[in-house]
Amino acid sequence: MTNSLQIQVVYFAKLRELTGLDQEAFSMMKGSNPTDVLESINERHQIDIGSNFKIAVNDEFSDWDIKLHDGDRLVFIPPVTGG
Amino acid sequence: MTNSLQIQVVYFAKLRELTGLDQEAFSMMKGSNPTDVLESINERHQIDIGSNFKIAVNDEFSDWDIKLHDGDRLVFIPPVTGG
Amino acid sequence: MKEFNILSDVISLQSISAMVENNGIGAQSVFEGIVRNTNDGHEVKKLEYECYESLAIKEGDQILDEAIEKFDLIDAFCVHRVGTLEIGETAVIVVTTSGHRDQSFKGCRYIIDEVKVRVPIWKKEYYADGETEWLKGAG
Amino acid sequence: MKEFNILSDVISLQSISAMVENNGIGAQSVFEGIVRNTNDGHEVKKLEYECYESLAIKEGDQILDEAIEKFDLIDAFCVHRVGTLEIGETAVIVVTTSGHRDQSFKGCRYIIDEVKVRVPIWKKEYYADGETEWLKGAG
Repeated sequence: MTNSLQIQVVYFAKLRELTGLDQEAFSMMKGSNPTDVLESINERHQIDIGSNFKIAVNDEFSDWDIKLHDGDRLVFIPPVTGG
Repeated sequence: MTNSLQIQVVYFAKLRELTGLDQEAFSMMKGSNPTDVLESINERHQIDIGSNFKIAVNDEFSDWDIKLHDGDRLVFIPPVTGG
Repeated sequence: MKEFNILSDVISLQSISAMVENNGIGAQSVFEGIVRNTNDGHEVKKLEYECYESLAIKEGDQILDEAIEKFDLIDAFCVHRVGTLEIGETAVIVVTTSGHRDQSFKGCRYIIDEVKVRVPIWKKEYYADGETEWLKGAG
Repeated sequence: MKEFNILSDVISLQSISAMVENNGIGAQSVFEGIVRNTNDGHEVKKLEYECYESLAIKEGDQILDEAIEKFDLIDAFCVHRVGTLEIGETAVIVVTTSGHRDQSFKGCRYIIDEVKVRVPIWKKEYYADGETEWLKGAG
């Protein structure tokens, strides 16, 4: 039994350019939620992801305060500008 | 100098079927207007052209009370149903 | 540019005059009116459209001018078919282009709405039971 | 039927799945979003669209379902292009069919409005002065 979760974060568009990465792994404490991951990203890359982002967990829109599970795949979604 | 006007009336759609004609000539008194021609049509063909028709004189929408001129070409326009 | 046309052959988007190339176009709206198999509860077999052509083209062009002016359109086209149409065939096509989508949508809707009440074209329906009727319209 | 698609090649009306033949169709509305040469006063040279595809298709299909339900549509299709687009190229196409025109117009407008704020697709503009920018969106 470990006390940590392995979370995969995938980056698109401006976030991909800001981090210089397509994706990366974060090791989070059990009980962490997407907000916690966001703080880890901001800290690691010294950036400030805006609060108007949406969050997807395993390709479904999600809330910011759900408990994450080991192996979850997160995408932080900047305001969309398609069409 | 004659006291009459030769007016050509062209029929479309339901009016063409009601009169059985594509067009016909009416000899009208000087000073006649489209309303007078309408009455002549109703009388000659024993029909009753509705009051919701529009009138075109020489391929322009017109008022019902304008004075007609010799050789004018009239079209009584049933409510349109294109599209 | 603008152009209103009456055609007696099958119509499609290719019946619309070539668009003038314009790099400011950001939106294009198209509407097609199609012959359907029912109207007001009657089973329709086919339609016949008749047109007072010279006035129809004048009035149609006037409607396109109004739409261009009101909605700042770049191009506006409309073609209406006449003669006998079968179920599934296209009776009328409207195309509008503009900088932004709100304009092309509103211009396209304006044109078809006005064409349907102002342009002298009349529709006769042929029903499954053998009856026929010139539709009464909104007037 | 309905289908939302993401394509990286040039798109046109032929990119839309063949319509199911339906004799009840009386109206078809089409919207095309096209790359224009200016945005917000900047001269644009080209665009790049990037997409989170698996979620985009789910969300796009969800929007089509909503439009069909709200506006009693017969068919609803949307295709969005990704990758590099030049001025004058089509970025997105929406097609709706219905019994009457009010439905196809409103359904078509609903779909493009929702796609533009809900489907995870992002646009980067390349300007004449060499600068580039990921647009900020409405969020």
